[in-house]
Amino acid sequence: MSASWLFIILLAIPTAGAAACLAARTPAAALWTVFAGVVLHATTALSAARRVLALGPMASNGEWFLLDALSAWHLIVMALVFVPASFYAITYFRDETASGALSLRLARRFGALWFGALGAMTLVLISNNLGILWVGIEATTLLTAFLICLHRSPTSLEAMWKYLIICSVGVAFAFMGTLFVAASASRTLEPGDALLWTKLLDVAGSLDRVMLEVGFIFLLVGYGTKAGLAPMHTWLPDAHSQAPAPVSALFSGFLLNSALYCVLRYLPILERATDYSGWAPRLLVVFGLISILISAAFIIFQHDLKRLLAYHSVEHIGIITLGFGLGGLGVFAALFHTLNHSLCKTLAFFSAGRLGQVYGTHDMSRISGALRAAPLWGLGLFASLLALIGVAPFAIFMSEFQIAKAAVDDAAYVPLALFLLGGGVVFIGALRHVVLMAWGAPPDGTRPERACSCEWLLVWLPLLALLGLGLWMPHSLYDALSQASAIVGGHP
Amino acid sequence: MILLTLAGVVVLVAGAGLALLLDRRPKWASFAGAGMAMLGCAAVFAASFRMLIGGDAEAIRWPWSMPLGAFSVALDPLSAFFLLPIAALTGLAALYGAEYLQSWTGRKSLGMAWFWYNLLAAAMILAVIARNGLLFLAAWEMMALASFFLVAFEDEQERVREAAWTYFIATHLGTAFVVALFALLAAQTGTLDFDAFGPISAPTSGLLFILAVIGFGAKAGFVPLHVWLPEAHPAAPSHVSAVMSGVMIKTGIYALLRMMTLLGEPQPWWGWTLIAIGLASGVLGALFALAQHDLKRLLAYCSVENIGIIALGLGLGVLGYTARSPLLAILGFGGALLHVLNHAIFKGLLFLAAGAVAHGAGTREMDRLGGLLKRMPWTGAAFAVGAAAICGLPPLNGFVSEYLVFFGGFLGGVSISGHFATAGFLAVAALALIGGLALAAFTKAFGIIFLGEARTEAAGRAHEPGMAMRFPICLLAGACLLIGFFAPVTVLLLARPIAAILPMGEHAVDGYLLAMAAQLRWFVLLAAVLAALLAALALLRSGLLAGRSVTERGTWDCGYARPTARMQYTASSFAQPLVDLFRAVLRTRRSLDAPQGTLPTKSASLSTATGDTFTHKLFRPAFGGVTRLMERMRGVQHGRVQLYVLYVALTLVALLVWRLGVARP
Amino acid sequence: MIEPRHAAPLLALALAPLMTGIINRTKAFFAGRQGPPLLQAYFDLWKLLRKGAVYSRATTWVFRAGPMVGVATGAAALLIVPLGGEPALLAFPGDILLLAGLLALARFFIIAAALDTGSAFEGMGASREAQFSALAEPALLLSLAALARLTGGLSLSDLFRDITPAAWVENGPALALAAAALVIVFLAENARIPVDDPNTHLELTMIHEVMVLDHGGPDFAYVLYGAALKLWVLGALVIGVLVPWRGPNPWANLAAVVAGLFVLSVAVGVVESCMARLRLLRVPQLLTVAGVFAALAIILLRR
Amino acid sequence: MSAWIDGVLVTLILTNLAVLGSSRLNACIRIIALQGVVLGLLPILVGEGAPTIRMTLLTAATMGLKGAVFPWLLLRALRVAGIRREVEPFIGYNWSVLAGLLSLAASVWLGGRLPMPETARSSLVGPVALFMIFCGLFVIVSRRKAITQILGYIIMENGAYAFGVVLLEEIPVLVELGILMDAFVAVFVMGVAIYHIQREFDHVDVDQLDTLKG
Repeated sequence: MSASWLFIILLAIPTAGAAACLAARTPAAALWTVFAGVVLHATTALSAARRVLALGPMASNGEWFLLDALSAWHLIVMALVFVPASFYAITYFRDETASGALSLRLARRFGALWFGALGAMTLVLISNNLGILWVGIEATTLLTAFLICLHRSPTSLEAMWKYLIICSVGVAFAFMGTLFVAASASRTLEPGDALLWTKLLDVAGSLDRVMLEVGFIFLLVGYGTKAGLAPMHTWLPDAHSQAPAPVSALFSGFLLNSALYCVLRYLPILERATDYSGWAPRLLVVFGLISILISAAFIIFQHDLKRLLAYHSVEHIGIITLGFGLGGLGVFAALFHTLNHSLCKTLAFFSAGRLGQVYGTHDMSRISGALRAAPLWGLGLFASLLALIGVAPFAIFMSEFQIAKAAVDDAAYVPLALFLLGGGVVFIGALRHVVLMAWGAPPDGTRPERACSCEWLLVWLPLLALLGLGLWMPHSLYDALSQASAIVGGHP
Repeated sequence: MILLTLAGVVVLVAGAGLALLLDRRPKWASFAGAGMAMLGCAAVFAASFRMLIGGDAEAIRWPWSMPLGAFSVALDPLSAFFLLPIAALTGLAALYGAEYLQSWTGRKSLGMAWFWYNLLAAAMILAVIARNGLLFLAAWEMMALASFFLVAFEDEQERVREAAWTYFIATHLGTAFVVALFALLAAQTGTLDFDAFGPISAPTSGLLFILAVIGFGAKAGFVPLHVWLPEAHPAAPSHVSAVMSGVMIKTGIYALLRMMTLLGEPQPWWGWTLIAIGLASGVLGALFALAQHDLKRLLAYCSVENIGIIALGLGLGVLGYTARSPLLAILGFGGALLHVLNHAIFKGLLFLAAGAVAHGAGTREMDRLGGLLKRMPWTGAAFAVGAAAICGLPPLNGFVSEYLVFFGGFLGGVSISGHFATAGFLAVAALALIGGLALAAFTKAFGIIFLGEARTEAAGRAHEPGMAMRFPICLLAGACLLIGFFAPVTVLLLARPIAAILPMGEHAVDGYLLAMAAQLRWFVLLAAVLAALLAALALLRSGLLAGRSVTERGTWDCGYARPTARMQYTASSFAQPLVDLFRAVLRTRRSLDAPQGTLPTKSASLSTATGDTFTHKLFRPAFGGVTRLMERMRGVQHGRVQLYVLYVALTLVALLVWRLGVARP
Repeated sequence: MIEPRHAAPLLALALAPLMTGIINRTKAFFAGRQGPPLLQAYFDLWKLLRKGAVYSRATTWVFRAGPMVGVATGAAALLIVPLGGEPALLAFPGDILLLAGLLALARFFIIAAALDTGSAFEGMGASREAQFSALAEPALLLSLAALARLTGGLSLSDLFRDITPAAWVENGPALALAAAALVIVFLAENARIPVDDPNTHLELTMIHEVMVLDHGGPDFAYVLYGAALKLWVLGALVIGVLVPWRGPNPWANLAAVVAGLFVLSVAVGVVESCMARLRLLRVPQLLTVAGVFAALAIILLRR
Repeated sequence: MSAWIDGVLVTLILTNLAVLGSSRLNACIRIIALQGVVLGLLPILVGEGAPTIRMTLLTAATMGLKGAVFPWLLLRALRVAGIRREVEPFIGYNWSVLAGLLSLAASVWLGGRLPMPETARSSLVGPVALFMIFCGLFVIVSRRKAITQILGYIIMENGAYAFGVVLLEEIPVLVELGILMDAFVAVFVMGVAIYHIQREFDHVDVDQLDTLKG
């Protein structure tokens, strides 16, 4: 299979899937179509990623599309988020389809938009053209906006509007930044090539530095808005808390990462152009730390479960950004952390969603005794939150330790101290919430939860994966991470 | 030997898994969990004992596919010395727990409890034998996680949830410092293997020492990082409290010692830091212990006190080392090490006995107990032995280790000049005060709980626990006596661990310890004299009383017609004079409901409670300040989308102005 | 050949109760009474040993063990405490700490025995005993540490051997301070005025006497004898400092110390006749003063 | 040609100031439509020599979308949702214009420090693009209604577009069309969202959408 065909298939599956969803006869059929399509897409993506990691990057004719280790790694993470989330959507919406709350129209819309998001994110990951990259990100914003208010309510509309406006503004900045980067190459590259990442990277040394740096500022603020970096994160808790749980899981699990991926693409160009002066990484460190600290403040006082998880996303995106900014081992750790966080956060949102159904609320003061009321999902929430706040031996602890190590390697003691401080505050706040939710006795009149056997897989597979990765890193994974981090590092 | 130790760890982990699998059948889960725990601990005990009496240090290094990680473990005398109490107490407590947890059958998941218990045991052992920073951290955190869940065993009680929360926060914040410590070490040496850590130059090594003291001190319970101890230990089931208080906190001491051996040349101020910590922990721990009404809280504070004694020993050892006085160094480190072992024994004993009391009488409130010695003769006698031992009374084991530290202080004060002498005298004064206060605290605990008459009906109906609970208690009491009487032999066991800490040959250390053993032989002699005198006096007394009238009456009580059990001195009244004397530190709260009128109709009451001053005056305000700051920050997310966009815009403009306006190349 | 160090413990066992007698005679003299005979303490012991016993139903073996431990520890302490410059029967480095340990052991059991009766009075006495001894212990050890620092001795016998008139000349102030601390500890530990009043049994202000209210018969005899031994042991420490007579003849030295102990008893009697007992709240301050004296002695010796 | 380009850029500045100063939504929409038409001229002006097919295509697409479709969509939304015609700013019109002038000064200062590539047809384009972005942001931040936020977004988008067209000679037409398409979808989606908001809340005052906080 040639590279071009592969890219076409990767984009065609979501398109076809969306069309199939729109034609579905029952809500359940739409949901199953989603699942089938996503599995198909994931298989393709994973096999492509394997090939890339084994044999090196693939590019389409004209180099508009490119699949290298970095995008392959993100493809893997994306597959690991989309497949369980699609399956979870079936179980999550089961009651609603039964009661008719999820009408056929809504189910079709959900399926089509879900596929749309999949397609747009795939587009982001495989494009070598920075313009297309931008188009993909803008498309994710527009496609996912209506997923937030699948069930129309005043609050979900509010969240959707905020998401739409803030992210559109951000993405407009990113567009401006893309143009600046292209302009910085106007002296060295053919105009037609000025947006091709591979070409830009090749001539990075001769790019106009000021234009490039100004462009990066626009890009960082722009894509950072979408990625949920503080102080541009304000849309994030609203959107995450109002969206249906599968959508929240998707947002937190990969939407943010796909935006951060865009920033990553520019990082090696910047580093090469500035003689590895660390100018761009330093900005990343600053934004990472601000995100960690601000989210910590909001985690302590949170009273809504899904908003709590949303702020955790801000925190972890901050940690990942910090890792990228620190360079060296930090990049490796940040990429590892991306996987860990996505696995963990999807599980957390799955559990939060189902617990929300059990308790009829996401207000944490009214959730207690989750381990008794809904053993499976209580366990899922408890374990995933513990993992999220960095309890060993879950993999997040390992990646965070590596980031701390990277900070010391970089002699970045102030960031290290702030990182540990923020982590400590988050730990205190989140542990309090989870202890109060998981233990104790459930309030009277709580509907006991019926977990089907397949749901066990949804909880246990990510947990075991996190546990396993915390104790043992397979060689292939190490290899993939090394390849991907070499690309971000930008050293030729 | 290392393979045997690892086999023990594997057995423990397997026991954990088995207990979880058998969760549906509580009996089997208990059997498998406790049985495997004992088996695993027995293996580790055998390995470490063999090591201490003369095995060769062994190491294994397997690759571990984790950046910077290696599965590197080793059993050297220092590790073995810490493994000894860990294995012994954990195994015995498992036996005890098998019976203790029975009453929760059906209400609680025993499989879960044993799962975490075995994991805790495995993690402690692994932490002590780990020779790679990452492996150590993993084991260290596993230990915290397992004990966190064990503390929360009775999670339906709010107090227990609070305690578990506090505990996990304290230990995790400690871990943050440990993470920083290892990250720095790795940056200095490029690896996380302990063997590869070279000597580190002065300013950095000082920073690392501080990080280690804070990070590991939080686990060990150094004042003021001890605040989790009095919360967590009472909340946990008693066999878990015994393990946590007896050995788990010692892993903090172990890690601190291990780090000190890796950091290179110690500085005198390290010793002073440890002495200051020891002073504060010892005296405050004893004082707070005295003021408690809850037996397990008292014991928890007492652990702080004993950790203080250990820290004093370590401090004297470091000072001895820097003053080039090998004897002082050996006395300091040796005393600290031996106290680690001894404290594990008697604190384990006391916590297990406290569990038996709670089990038999239904409460740990001292003022609701009394007269238990008549109903629980075995437990009571063992408790008396443990109490005497923990006060450092001859001829029990506590005296031996405290003696070494004490004598070190004396020696430092008498024969070394300069600030070392001051440290020695400080240690002497502190140990004397600690001893006096501990005596007050434990005569109170023993006297109020086991002596006199039952203060409540429940206490009057108390009963001895079954064999599985009684046996470990009595065995530990026996160990207290045994170590005391065989002190000259016991101190020789210290030679190899001390040689692992100090850069001296084993033979040199042995020489000094033989001298100490000779001194201790006098103690044994005197102890024998004491025993003989007691026997003679007892014989004399029974001979005198034979054939004379020996009658039993009510307590005379200065002629009161109808004394009742409630008129006895209570725990709080017993402690009142000392508590009042130190009220500036203790800040005991009284709530008095005074009798009204000449002929009071309503019953009056007075209650006192001593919280932790550090919790109330240091951590609460500090966290409160941070909290208020953060609360103010929350105003940022006010819901107005225009202003949200403004944040984005301002960020952009600020960066643009910075880049184009200020930082123009 | 019998040496003084062999005879000293036996002498102490025989003469210890005499000290109480001397104190009481002195007090009677000052009160203008004839007072009990000097040997009254022996008569009391003899009488008590021949009696039966009444025990409280609340008590256990702990109650019976208390007095025995008191006598046994006292007797054991005699083996390591030197009389004057003469070495004790057993002398080894660190016996200072063992002495403190033995005193603590006795205290533990006496307090426990008091609590065993369940009587509020005995509980009160026990509570006070625990408080005051906790404060007296640092003072005792610090003053001994000061003496050790002065003489360089690590055992009691070495230490007291070197307290000579020359040492007094050289380090008078330090020795005086240490001796003062020891005197205060001696008074406090033996329940003498100004800390405790041994003459009353039923006042709420009592410490020692109230702890033994329920003891009778041989047990009470043990209590009294144990107290006498303790008086002797601590008195020997005080006299060891205050009477630095180190002549060539060991028997003469021994005689000097015994004489010193009797003089000390007289002095105690004098103090008890001229002073009132301190208020209970003042006692901790007195003991703290003792500790401060000892610490000052150490500071003077550090230089 | 450079003078023409400068003329267009100045027109863009003036239209922005007009938006800031106008009190009627309809007027604002029309001004922005005018801005779109002027913007559409840029590709032709930038290209040297005879207009290529690509240029014509882009011009047509830009003018069609920004000059006709967007205004039509917005005006329709205004009508269907029954939105009142006043702009309802937080900051008064005069102050807004003043702020616009200040941000113009700031953009000139910042833009002047940008090293423009030789290919740029006008040195004014940097400052103008920045100014339009700031202006768009100002409209979003300082106006109450959801629909004005769309207007602000369009202004920003126009600024970026102008920048791209003038600065970069040749971006693949597919990419440009994709970008235009995205802008169109964005405006469309926002329009739909406004419709739903109006139906749910009976107003489109985003200032009152502040239930979600903390």
